[in-house]
Amino acid sequence: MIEIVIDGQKCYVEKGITILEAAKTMGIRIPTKCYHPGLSPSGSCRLCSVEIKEMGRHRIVMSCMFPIENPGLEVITFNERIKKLRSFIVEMLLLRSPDDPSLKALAREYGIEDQPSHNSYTRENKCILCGLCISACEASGSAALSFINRGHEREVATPFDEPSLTCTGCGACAEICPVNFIEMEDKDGVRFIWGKIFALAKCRICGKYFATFEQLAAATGNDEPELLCMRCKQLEEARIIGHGITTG
Amino acid sequence: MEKVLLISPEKCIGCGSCESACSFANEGEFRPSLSRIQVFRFKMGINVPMTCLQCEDAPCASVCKTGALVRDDDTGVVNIDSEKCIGCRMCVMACPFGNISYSSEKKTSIKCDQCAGDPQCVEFCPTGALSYIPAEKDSLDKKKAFAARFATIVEEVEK
Amino acid sequence: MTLNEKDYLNLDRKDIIQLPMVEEVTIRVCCGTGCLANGSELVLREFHRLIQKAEDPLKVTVMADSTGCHGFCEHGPIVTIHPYNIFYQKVHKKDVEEIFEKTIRERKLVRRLLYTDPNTKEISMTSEEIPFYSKQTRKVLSLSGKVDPESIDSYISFGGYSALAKALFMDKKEVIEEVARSGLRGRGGGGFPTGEKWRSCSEAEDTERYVIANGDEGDPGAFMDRSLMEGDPHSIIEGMIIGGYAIGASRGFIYVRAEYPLAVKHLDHAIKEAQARGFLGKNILGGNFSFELETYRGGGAFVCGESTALMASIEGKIGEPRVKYIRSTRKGLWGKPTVLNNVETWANIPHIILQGATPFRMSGTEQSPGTKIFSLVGKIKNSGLVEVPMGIPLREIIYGIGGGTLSNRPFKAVQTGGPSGGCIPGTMLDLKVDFDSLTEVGSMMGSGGLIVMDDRTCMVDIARYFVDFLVEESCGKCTPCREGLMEMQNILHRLTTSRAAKGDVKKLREISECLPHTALCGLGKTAANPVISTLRYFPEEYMEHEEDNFCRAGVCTGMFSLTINPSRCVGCHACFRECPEAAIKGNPGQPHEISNNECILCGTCLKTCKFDAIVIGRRRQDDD
Amino acid sequence: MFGWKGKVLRVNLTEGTIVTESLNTKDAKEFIGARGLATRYFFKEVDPAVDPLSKENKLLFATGPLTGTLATSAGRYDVVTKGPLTGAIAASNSGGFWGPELKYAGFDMVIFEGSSPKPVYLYIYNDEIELRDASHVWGKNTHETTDTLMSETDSEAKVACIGPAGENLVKFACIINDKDRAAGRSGVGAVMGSKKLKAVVVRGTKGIKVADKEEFISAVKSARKKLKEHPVASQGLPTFGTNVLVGVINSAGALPTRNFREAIYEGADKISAETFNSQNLITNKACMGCMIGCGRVSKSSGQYVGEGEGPEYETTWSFGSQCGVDDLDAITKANYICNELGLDTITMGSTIGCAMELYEEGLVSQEEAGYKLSFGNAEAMVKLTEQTAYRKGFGNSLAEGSYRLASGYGRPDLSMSVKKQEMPAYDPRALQGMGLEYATSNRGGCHVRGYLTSPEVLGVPVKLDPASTEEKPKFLKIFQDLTAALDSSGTCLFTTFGLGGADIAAQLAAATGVDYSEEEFMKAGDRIWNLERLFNLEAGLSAEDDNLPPRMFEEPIPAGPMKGALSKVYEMLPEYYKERGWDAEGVPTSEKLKELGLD
Repeated sequence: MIEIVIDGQKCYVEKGITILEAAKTMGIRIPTKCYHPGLSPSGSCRLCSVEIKEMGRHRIVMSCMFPIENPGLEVITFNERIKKLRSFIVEMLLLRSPDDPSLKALAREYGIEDQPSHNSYTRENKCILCGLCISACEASGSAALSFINRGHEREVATPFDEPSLTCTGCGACAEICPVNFIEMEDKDGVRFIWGKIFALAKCRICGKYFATFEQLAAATGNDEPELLCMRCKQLEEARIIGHGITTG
Repeated sequence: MEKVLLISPEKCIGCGSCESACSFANEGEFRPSLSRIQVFRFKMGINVPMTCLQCEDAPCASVCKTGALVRDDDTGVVNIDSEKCIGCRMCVMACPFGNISYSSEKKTSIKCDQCAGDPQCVEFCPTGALSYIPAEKDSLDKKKAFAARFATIVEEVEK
Repeated sequence: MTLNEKDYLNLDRKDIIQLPMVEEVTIRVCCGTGCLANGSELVLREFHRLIQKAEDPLKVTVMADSTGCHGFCEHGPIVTIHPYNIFYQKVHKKDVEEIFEKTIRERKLVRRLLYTDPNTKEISMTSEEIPFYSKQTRKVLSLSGKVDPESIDSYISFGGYSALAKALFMDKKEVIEEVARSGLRGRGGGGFPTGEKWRSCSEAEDTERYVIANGDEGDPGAFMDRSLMEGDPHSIIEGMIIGGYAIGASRGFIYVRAEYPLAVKHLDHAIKEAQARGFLGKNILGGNFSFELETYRGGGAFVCGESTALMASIEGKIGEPRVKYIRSTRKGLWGKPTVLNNVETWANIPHIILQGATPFRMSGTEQSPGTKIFSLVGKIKNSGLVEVPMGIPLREIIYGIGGGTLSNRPFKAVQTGGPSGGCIPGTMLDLKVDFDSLTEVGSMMGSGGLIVMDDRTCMVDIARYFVDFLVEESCGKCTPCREGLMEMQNILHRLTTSRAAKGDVKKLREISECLPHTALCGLGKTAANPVISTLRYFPEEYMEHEEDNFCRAGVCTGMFSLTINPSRCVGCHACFRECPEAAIKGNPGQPHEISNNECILCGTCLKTCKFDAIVIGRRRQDDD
Repeated sequence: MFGWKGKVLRVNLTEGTIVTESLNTKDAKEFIGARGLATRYFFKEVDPAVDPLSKENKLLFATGPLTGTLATSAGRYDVVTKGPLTGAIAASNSGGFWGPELKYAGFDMVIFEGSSPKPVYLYIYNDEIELRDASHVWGKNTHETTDTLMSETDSEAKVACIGPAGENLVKFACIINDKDRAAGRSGVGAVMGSKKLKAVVVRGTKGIKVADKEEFISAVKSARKKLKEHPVASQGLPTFGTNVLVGVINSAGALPTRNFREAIYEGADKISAETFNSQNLITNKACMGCMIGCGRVSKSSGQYVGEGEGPEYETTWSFGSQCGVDDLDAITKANYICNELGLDTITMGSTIGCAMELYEEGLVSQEEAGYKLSFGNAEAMVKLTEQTAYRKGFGNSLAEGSYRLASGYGRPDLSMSVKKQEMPAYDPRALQGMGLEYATSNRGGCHVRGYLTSPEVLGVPVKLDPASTEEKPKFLKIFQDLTAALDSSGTCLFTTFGLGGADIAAQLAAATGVDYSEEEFMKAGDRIWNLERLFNLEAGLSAEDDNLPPRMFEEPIPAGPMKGALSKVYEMLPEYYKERGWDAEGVPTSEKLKELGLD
């Protein structure tokens, strides 16, 4: 354990954890957009900046990535400077996704006016390019997504913009997207996501379409898994047990 | 000390107090749809509460790629760190009993964590259909017997 | 115009010089990229053809070689003839026969192909006589233009690989200490002490270590790394082998910009030759040290020059920067301790090892010892590659070596350090050029680009130019660089096209204040520098663009008015001919006038007029 | 909002429109919810003179703020309308899981207006609500309907529906939810049928928040503890269900037998809870969130073979001693038929009992009835029950209830009803308080509007002499107010065996964040009672209707412990009116209305 100071409070943290993690244990909230505790951080949104003082030097670092290695580190999670930098990032993110409720809430928190005065373009693509979908997809083992193009043309896409061969249609990308940009549509027993069409497995009891065959196979390790939705699987198990009560 | 949450379905009257208590403890509201324990009500007054069996070799934890589901070797509980859940739903499909579900609204899988040692379903169960007792041979046998019911019945059907 | 007496004398002298008889003549044709583009390969082939078909047996042995870049690219293709050391410039295929006949056979000079100083009109026979060369201190570039880049023997003949031999007899720590003592700082722009970097890497505990040469030169107008890689590849290779030995690496990579195929070709060839000679591979020079080196063709993106992106690229991942709070010397390529130095830095190493740290420190300043190669471009008479001691005054580079601004217009500013650098205003001409003083005035050394600007350069437009470049080159990974640069670009485009909104400059300033602290990589952190430094030194130009719709440099179309000063106009009629709208009235020999109704303020006449007769003024209120 | 969901769904069946409204929070605070709040809405919107089966009548399904929470036995909802059987306000209360589900879907109340041109059902899935065609289930019984609608909507949906009885406008048709739970009395099912509304199917996945979580859970825990410690709630009801009363009431000489001609039943042992438990009971079951679990999962055998739930004590009585039947299988079967076809068991059994007396009096012929309709004819009873739902044969006459039936033969005095609704299983001559309760009940003959049996027989909370009139008006008012408030909260009347108003008020206050003291809570009950009374007065009822059948005054109990007893309701009424703050005509005084904020 290392002794450090966060916002004037002494605390002991495990060596190697990030400032963000350390702050969280102290109940200090630092806003993030591209960070997800279950995924390795990319440090790309730049929202979680904090100021640190190490060996007499002040500097700005991204709390989601900065590892606490040395005792005596001082962290300031909020001051005027940090506020200015975070406001800037929020404004920049809003340029992409001006209607996102979570960004709007952050904007209010940081005192940013509704309409950034210099807003000079609006985009069709409301993706804030945080990359969480890509990381999630990679974590899930599919790695069907990546960034394409550079700079402002950057986009998330499947290889060659073609339906991905590895995508299982699990939808984790859509779930994790902080601005609800990724479209996943289930209709008439078919799931449509990233240009790929999946036939959905139909629960043999309730008849609801509940998952893609690809994902079911991946999760169960069985190419011909039982076609039961979670609820009906539980129901079936309960029925078996219930049957046991009367007969036994 | 490891304890087990023992289900005695023959004592269950199907009131669903466990569902209410569970959702209240975990979600802060009365919301059976998000309860980690679900009561199944059958004909002839048969009611079966279903919740996570905290498998030793938990398939949900082994398919979880982000470390959101991890079994605590001390308590024997498969805990979920909702913050780490990325919504891939692999665990939901991997659980052979349907005892873990996914909430789109909360963007996380949800499962029983035995309320960190004070299971509220047990607290509010009026009939003793749910109990939380030290993992001694007796109770472990009962738990196994509960789980084994699947197997025996399936066998019977297959014969 | 009349020539002065000295000119006549020089002219006569050079004309009548009779060169001495020699047994062997070597003709070196510069095949650096600039010269190649101007047809130097045809020149070389023509020499070969003439040598072969020479009917009367020549009294001398003639050889024609290609060399790497001479640096004076403005004047290419360059041909030098040895041992006379004759420096012919702007040589084309059609001139070859004349050179062959006159210089090789008759041992006379071809006067028209010699360099004439545009200021003094002095004619130089050798490169040493040309101020552009004479005022330089060419150390790293000492072999460029002399050595045949495709011949290891040529390199060895100039003393190559003796530094490696020396180093291998030294203790590894000694090598590092020697480099540390030399005070060599990273020539890629960061200026981080090289010895310290090596030391830190050698001390990191791990089983595998790597060295990398960064040859992903991407700054517009910069080509020093290219010249070195193309013109003297062995110097880099030798430096890297020494570095690999010192830190205990067994593998090295030279990351070469995708657009430099010739550099890759020369390097690959040089590596093969070095392997064949036992300078690379197992048990180098019979010792215990083994080292492999390979080139890696860049990802084709500016950002790949950023160290973390470069390493990601070598690892086979997308060449994007990664956030790192742990130094590469501890966790670099594939997570292993890695020394990444710029190719120029590596090329300095053999000199330091061979001559020792103390001689190295003789040039340059205490804090920035040694020399630095700059690429001098822009509105300057002698553009090209120049190597000068650190600490040299800016004035010396621009006026001494560069010969001053084109058309002798007032010097306004110089942009140093490439797109991520900054502008230094004309008032700071006496600034000493080294790492620290450049940083102090808000610019940076960068890789060594120097872009000279005169009063017809709009500083807002310059900022726009660099930001345009950076927007194109931003990888887009982090929000501030991707969105912030785009937003800066939008504002700069508004400012330079009469569409400024109130508060634009303020917003620009705000973004430029936040970007350095929030961007992920070095590119992003410095991306606001062009804006920051121009805002710092030329705020009034920005305000004129925002508030008055006025561009004092006459660059931003439609943001100024043009009139002709009749007392200066000689009636040369040049502007009349060039004006696309026929807005200029007047007869030859008499002062002309610009018709406001027809003038579209394109600025063509400004560029055409040789007499500074066109006056830039503010637009009238009702001009819109 | 806390406790309440704050949303009301308004469905116009004539137009097919569905609108979501905000809950009137002022009314919600004053009338709590369910029975009280729906009555408030109903009275504001509907002319009391309305024809109950016309499209101008409205039908309200309403939950209370505690419905669906962990509060004691909070699984209940009320159906409020004008009853076709009584012409009075009808508020039928039911348990099960339907009420909580409506809350989970996000609504406190659903108001049905107008009438659909064709059979429809309403499907609520959270905020997705639609009226769907119900032609395919029209005519189907409640179990078939429930299964069909669940399979075509959501396997976890809850269904409240009518059976053929409701469709055929049987005056005492009920609404059945969760297959075997009934909003039974006053003919609310007929109103639903008149609107061509076959079912209301609900699936909700939302939650109910409470104002003060810690306070609430501690109030719940303390109330649950009390219930657990009370023998009736923790042992009597779970073990024997309400049937436990067969023996108790018979012993008290208050078990009405053969259309109230007698008050003890010789066959009581054969229909007792003990007998039922040994031959019919499978297990007990609970409504949502209930720790009592009085529900009976049962079976019947022999010629009356069947499976299902129930019967309750009142049903055992109505098909048992009221008809002189001592065959528990027949009684249970008749109960199943009522559940499946959607009939109120009390009115059904009592009407058959009335018909049996008419038969024995020679007023109804065997030909007319289709059976030898003597007391004790179990087979006829079971068959007529089924015929009634379909209005077949004599069933068509029975479908009008005993009052209209008996009146048809010129003998309204043989209908054992108050305000045309049949009195349940407690002889008002034997239990004076219950007599007063029947007479003054706002929905006519009914035992769950002020259950004085509790003190008069069970001694809960105190023992009162059943033969005495003393203190009965005072007790009745308290019981009526408590019941009104409790019904309105969404909790079950049975909790009052162990709990008082304070316990419910504490849970209610913590849940809603409204400062309900016990006093405020009881006052809300008083307010609700008066509101119902005002409706009835405007609907044309008067003090004259605060009455009992003439037999209760004229024919003394012939035998048993209460032999010779007659009802003394007339003696108690003036005091009761006074206790209520009403004038001698039974009309609330303006002072009283002002006190309650009803002016």
